[in-house]
Amino acid sequence: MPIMMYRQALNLAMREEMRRDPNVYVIGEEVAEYQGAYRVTEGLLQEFGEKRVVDTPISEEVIAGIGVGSAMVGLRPVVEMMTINFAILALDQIVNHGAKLRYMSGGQLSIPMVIRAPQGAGMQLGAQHSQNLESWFMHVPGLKVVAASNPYDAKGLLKSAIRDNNPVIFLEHEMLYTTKGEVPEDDYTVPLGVADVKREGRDVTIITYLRMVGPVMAAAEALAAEGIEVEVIDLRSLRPLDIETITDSVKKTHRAVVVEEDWPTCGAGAEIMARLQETAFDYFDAPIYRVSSEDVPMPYSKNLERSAIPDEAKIINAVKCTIGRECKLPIRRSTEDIMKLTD
Amino acid sequence: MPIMMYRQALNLAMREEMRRDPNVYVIGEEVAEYQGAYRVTEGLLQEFGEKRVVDTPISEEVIAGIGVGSAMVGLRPVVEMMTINFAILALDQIVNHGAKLRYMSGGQLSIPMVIRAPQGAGMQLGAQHSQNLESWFMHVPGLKVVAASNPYDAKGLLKSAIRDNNPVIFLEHEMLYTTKGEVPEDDYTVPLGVADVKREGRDVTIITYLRMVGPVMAAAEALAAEGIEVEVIDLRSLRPLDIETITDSVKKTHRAVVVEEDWPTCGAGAEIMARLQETAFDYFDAPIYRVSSEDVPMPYSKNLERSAIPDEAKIINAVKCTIGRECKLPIRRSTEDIMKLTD
Amino acid sequence: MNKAELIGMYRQMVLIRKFEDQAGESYKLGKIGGFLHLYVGQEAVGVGFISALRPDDYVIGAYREHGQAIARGVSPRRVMAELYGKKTGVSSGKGGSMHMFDVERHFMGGHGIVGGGMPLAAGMGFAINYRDGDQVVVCFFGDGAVNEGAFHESLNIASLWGLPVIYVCENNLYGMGTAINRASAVPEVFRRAQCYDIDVESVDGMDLLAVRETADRAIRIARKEHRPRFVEATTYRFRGHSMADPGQYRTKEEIADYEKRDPIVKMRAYLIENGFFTDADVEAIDKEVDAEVADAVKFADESPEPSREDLFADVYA
Amino acid sequence: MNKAELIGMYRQMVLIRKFEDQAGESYKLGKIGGFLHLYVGQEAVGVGFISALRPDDYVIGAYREHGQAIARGVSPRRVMAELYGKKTGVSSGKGGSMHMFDVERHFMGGHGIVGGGMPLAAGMGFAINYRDGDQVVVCFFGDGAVNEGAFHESLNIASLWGLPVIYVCENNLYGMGTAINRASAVPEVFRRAQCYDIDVESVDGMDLLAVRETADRAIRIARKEHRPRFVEATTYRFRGHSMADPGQYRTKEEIADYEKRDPIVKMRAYLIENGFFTDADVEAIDKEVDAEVADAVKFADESPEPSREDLFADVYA
Ligand SMILES: Cc1ncc(C[n+]2csc(CCOP(=O)(O)OP(=O)(O)O)c2C)c(N)n1
Ligand SMILES: Cc1ncc(C[n+]2csc(CCOP(=O)(O)OP(=O)(O)O)c2C)c(N)n1
Ligand SMILES: [Mg+2]
Ligand SMILES: [Mg+2]
Repeated sequence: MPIMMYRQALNLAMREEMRRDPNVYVIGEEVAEYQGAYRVTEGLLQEFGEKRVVDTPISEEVIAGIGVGSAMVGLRPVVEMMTINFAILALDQIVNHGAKLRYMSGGQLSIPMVIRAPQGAGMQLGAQHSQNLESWFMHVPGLKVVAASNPYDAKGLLKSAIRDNNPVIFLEHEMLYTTKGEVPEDDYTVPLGVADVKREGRDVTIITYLRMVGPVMAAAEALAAEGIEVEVIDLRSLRPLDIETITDSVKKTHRAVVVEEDWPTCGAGAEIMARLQETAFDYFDAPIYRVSSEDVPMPYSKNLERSAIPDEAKIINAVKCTIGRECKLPIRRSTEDIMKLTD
Repeated sequence: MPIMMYRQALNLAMREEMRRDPNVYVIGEEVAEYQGAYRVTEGLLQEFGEKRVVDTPISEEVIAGIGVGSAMVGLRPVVEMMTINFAILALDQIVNHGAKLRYMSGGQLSIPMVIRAPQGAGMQLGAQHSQNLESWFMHVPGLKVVAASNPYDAKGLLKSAIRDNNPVIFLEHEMLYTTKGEVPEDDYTVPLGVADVKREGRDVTIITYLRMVGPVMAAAEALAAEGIEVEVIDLRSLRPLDIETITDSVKKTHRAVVVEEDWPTCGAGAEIMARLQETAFDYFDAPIYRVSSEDVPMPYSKNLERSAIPDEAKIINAVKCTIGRECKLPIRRSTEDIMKLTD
Repeated sequence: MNKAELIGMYRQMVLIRKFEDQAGESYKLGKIGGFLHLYVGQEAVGVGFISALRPDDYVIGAYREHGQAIARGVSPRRVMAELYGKKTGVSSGKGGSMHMFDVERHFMGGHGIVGGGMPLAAGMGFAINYRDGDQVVVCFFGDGAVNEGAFHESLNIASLWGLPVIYVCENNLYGMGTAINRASAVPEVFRRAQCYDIDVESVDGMDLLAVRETADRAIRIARKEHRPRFVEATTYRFRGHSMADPGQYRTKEEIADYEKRDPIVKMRAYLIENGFFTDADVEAIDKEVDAEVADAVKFADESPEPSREDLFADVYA
Repeated sequence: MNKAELIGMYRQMVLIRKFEDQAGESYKLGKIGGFLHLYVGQEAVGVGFISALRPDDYVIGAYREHGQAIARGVSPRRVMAELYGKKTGVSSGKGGSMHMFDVERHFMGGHGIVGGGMPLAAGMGFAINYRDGDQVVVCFFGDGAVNEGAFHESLNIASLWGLPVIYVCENNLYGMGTAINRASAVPEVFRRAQCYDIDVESVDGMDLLAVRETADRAIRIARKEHRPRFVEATTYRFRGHSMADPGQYRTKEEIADYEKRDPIVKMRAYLIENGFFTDADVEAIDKEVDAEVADAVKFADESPEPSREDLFADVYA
């Protein structure tokens, strides 16, 4: 099987879908002539021309509006937001319009739109350029939310997202773009709503997604060396959640850790913890530990950024807490403690 | 003690703080000449003049920006968003700027700003005008989030919010504006971060806030008649959370129900459930049940809107599930089941 | 235009007027909930533009759109049923006053976020060009929407890309309680559009025939040359912003002056003077329309409410 | 202006140029992370405007702001230390290249969201009027920011309320890789501001003295008459958008042409021709500035990193 980079897999998914369906087009800032700020759309202009690969002004709200409006009349836009942080300027079109038009019209409309964007930290981009917004989108009925952790899923999930008849928020991560993996050349898809058990284990279930899958797998390896068998679940879809797979796993392991790069409060981790104690309350032998970024705006300085984000060591620590081994608590500084540090 | 309406209590809080501190001013759409879309700012123009009570164009992003920018140089804006739904257009100024400027500047700046807005459903305003966004704001470090359920707290909390040196999102509810209660005339405040135990009880703890406090109290009464003693906690502050008070209560009752008007996914309820199983895992005799609005855009039709929102009956049902009495499950249709209903 | 067309347009204005007056009554009776924004006084703008469109063109409005839906041929029954929150409503009772959709008739809503329809209109215009179509989009919005960022971003991109969208600002002088000169640095709305190199036109929105003439011209050019047009139609709403509006911000004199310029009265006078019809015809139309509105109310009243199951339908496709 | 002032401004441009070149080098060495947007080529705009301000006036920039911070008198040491992510940086290492703040000097950042500083500038202008002050705010942004809704909402309110803000668009012809004519329906940026009835002016941003003259005039009027001004300074960035920019979108010829108009070379020629200084002075200044930049690097290099505790400080006041 050919090996390719995450961003090439995304690129291939768009190419294949654009070849398949003339209604699919790509739009965003710097997606065409510049070949994409992160080169995800590289070469699309050359293959499909400027009508289907569209550079825009820096006008996020209308970029999303073009997507929603053109989807109202049957096109299938793939909208790139240069980073998810800028999508905040487009939320009215995405949330107040894209997510609600089908329902408000009594089912007359559907909005087959994908909004793709990298999110997250790791490049020292500072507070305004390092956010994770999955929980905001997960909160909203009418949207679907997807997050690919590797090239294979990136291609398969993006193809499913493009074929889906609903607005899908497709989350990528800048730190993943150049990571490599096997990607079949054939026309496969990865269904939305199905998690991937990346590693089986009997002792603890770790539930994670997107950029955190890497450190989680590394932690699982390290723990295996200590005889601790971790089951790792890559959610892949955040809305809908594959609650069955997660539930079945914790019913087996009786212990869970959720790992997210996002801030903790009202995040995806919180939702998973809530869901699990609705579906598997009686099965837990220990509390679910939540490994998230520290509850602060992302700092620029490299060492501060590093220490703000979950890493292998923090994940190992959380697993050990869950199984009652020696560990450092709290897992993270609480919001309330951070607030006490005021002058 | 004088009896007044919720909106009059808010109005009084602004008056007192504007008299106290010339840096406090009120700005928003229709807050001055029109006397406020919901009459919360009634009479302020007459008392303080157009310099301190400022009508704006319909430009939410710059309205919030005026707030943040003027707070950067020491004013204390009280910004009214006509409803929270329109604040979505201002999120970049609130979240990317207001919430982060102190941190990004290494502590040089502080943003003593209040953003007030009604949120929620109940008036048949439809999907674009009935949203609850507390979880989006709770997610963001740098912000504080407050929600007053009654006139006394409305006045006391708003005064604390205005005196706070951070950006505070102050959530109100259209259905509460004309509700009445006792409000002292003296200059009292209700501190941020302190929940209110509105009713003591040994059997179950119900954690709620804002508009849901009413139906929760009614449910508690009804349950008392059946010999079920419910402890009711009105959070009042959502960020920070008064986790001690909640934890102490569930350590006593061993059972909890969270009630929110918002959608469930990644909501305040999810966060509380996550926090509680971090702080009180061993104390629970039953899963925490989550009573939220159905996971759909808010419909216009009166009967649909009613059946989408939590009410006394749903709360009673959830309490009964928690204590093992006969009850209807699931509490709510799951996101995944709703998604299956597609053509 | 021939006699039939002229009378047809007049009749539409009468229908909208009577429909809206009835909606106001039904609201007071508690049959309608939420916000209700009536189109009374502005009928000539919606009728003038929409009557000039082809069936395959698109119309998108804001939250003051009942009249525009009716002008587009949506049955008053289904519009009234929507206001009553019934399953037979155009949006199955889920949209309400602010969210009327009839996609078959290319009536694309019904949008409650001020300015929110303008990017959507650009998106529909983009799709038309993408498919080398020759339809146009007519997008209605108010003078208050002009100060939203969406206005700016939409007009720039529509001009830059040559989108066949006619942006029609219904300038009724107030955004809720705020007079335009208190909200806009430049109260002449059409000037706000000129800095995008979009051809603009200002028209008396109380004069149906003037509006129609402007509409024909704007639509012809947008269709042929694939570029946007901007029209400012000066008009006035005879009722409050919504049923909740205390209405302190306008003088009785001002309202009275504008009522003298009632677009229906003006068109009626024109038709009679030019011998297109007689007072008898006027009465006949009034009767007909009264019956049509009464029928709409009956239909709405007797229609079934949506069921609990409907609550969960159509969240996802 | 007297000789000292003229030479001072020249020296500032040289300092910014050398500082930025050094920053680029340090970036390649991995001493600086994140995005790095250099001001090389645009020095005359920042120096021309900021040199005309009073200490109590306010300056706010975007993410290409190192040069503006230095022009405002922020020590190169602390700017470099910020780039190095050190605790001694102007923003304590938490802001980085895009978020330089020196509130004592009324340098209000450092903002990474395109157009995001414009509403903040309006807010500061509002506060000045609220307090009956006579300061002004200078707000820098690029040609790409002109198409954001924030531009529109800010200019309308600044004009409507008479806010003492000078909005300075540094038109370097590109927003990242997008030439202005591919992004703006009207490429003459100043025309985009006219529909708010704001007085506009266009100036050659490669000519320090012309910029300074424009700045003096704009600032005087904004201060005296409490109203906004809009200035389009046409300029050019000699380097890529950021260090990551492949830079395929500009021809070598175009870049070479603009390099011929280097604002530093131009000002140096002026000073020599007019006998304000000699080649020897030029060398002396270069030496001095080289030493200052070297000192800034040394300071940054030797400064301590922030500690784990700093991670949690200053989230809340
Ligand atoms: C983004 C947003 N802000 C505020 C509101 C509240 N609101 C509803 S209508 C309105 C006034 C709009 O005036 P205009 O655009 O002139 O339309 P008109 O009502 O006169 O037809 C306002 C402020 C809203 N619905 N959406
Ligand atoms: C809201 C937003 N959208 C997109 C970006 C990504 N971005 C950063 S700079 C830039 C180009 C801005 O160009 P211009 O305003 O001309 O400033 P210049 O870089 O030329 O100084 C873009 C698109 C951003 N930072 N913020
Ligand atoms: Mg109006
Ligand atoms: Mg530029």
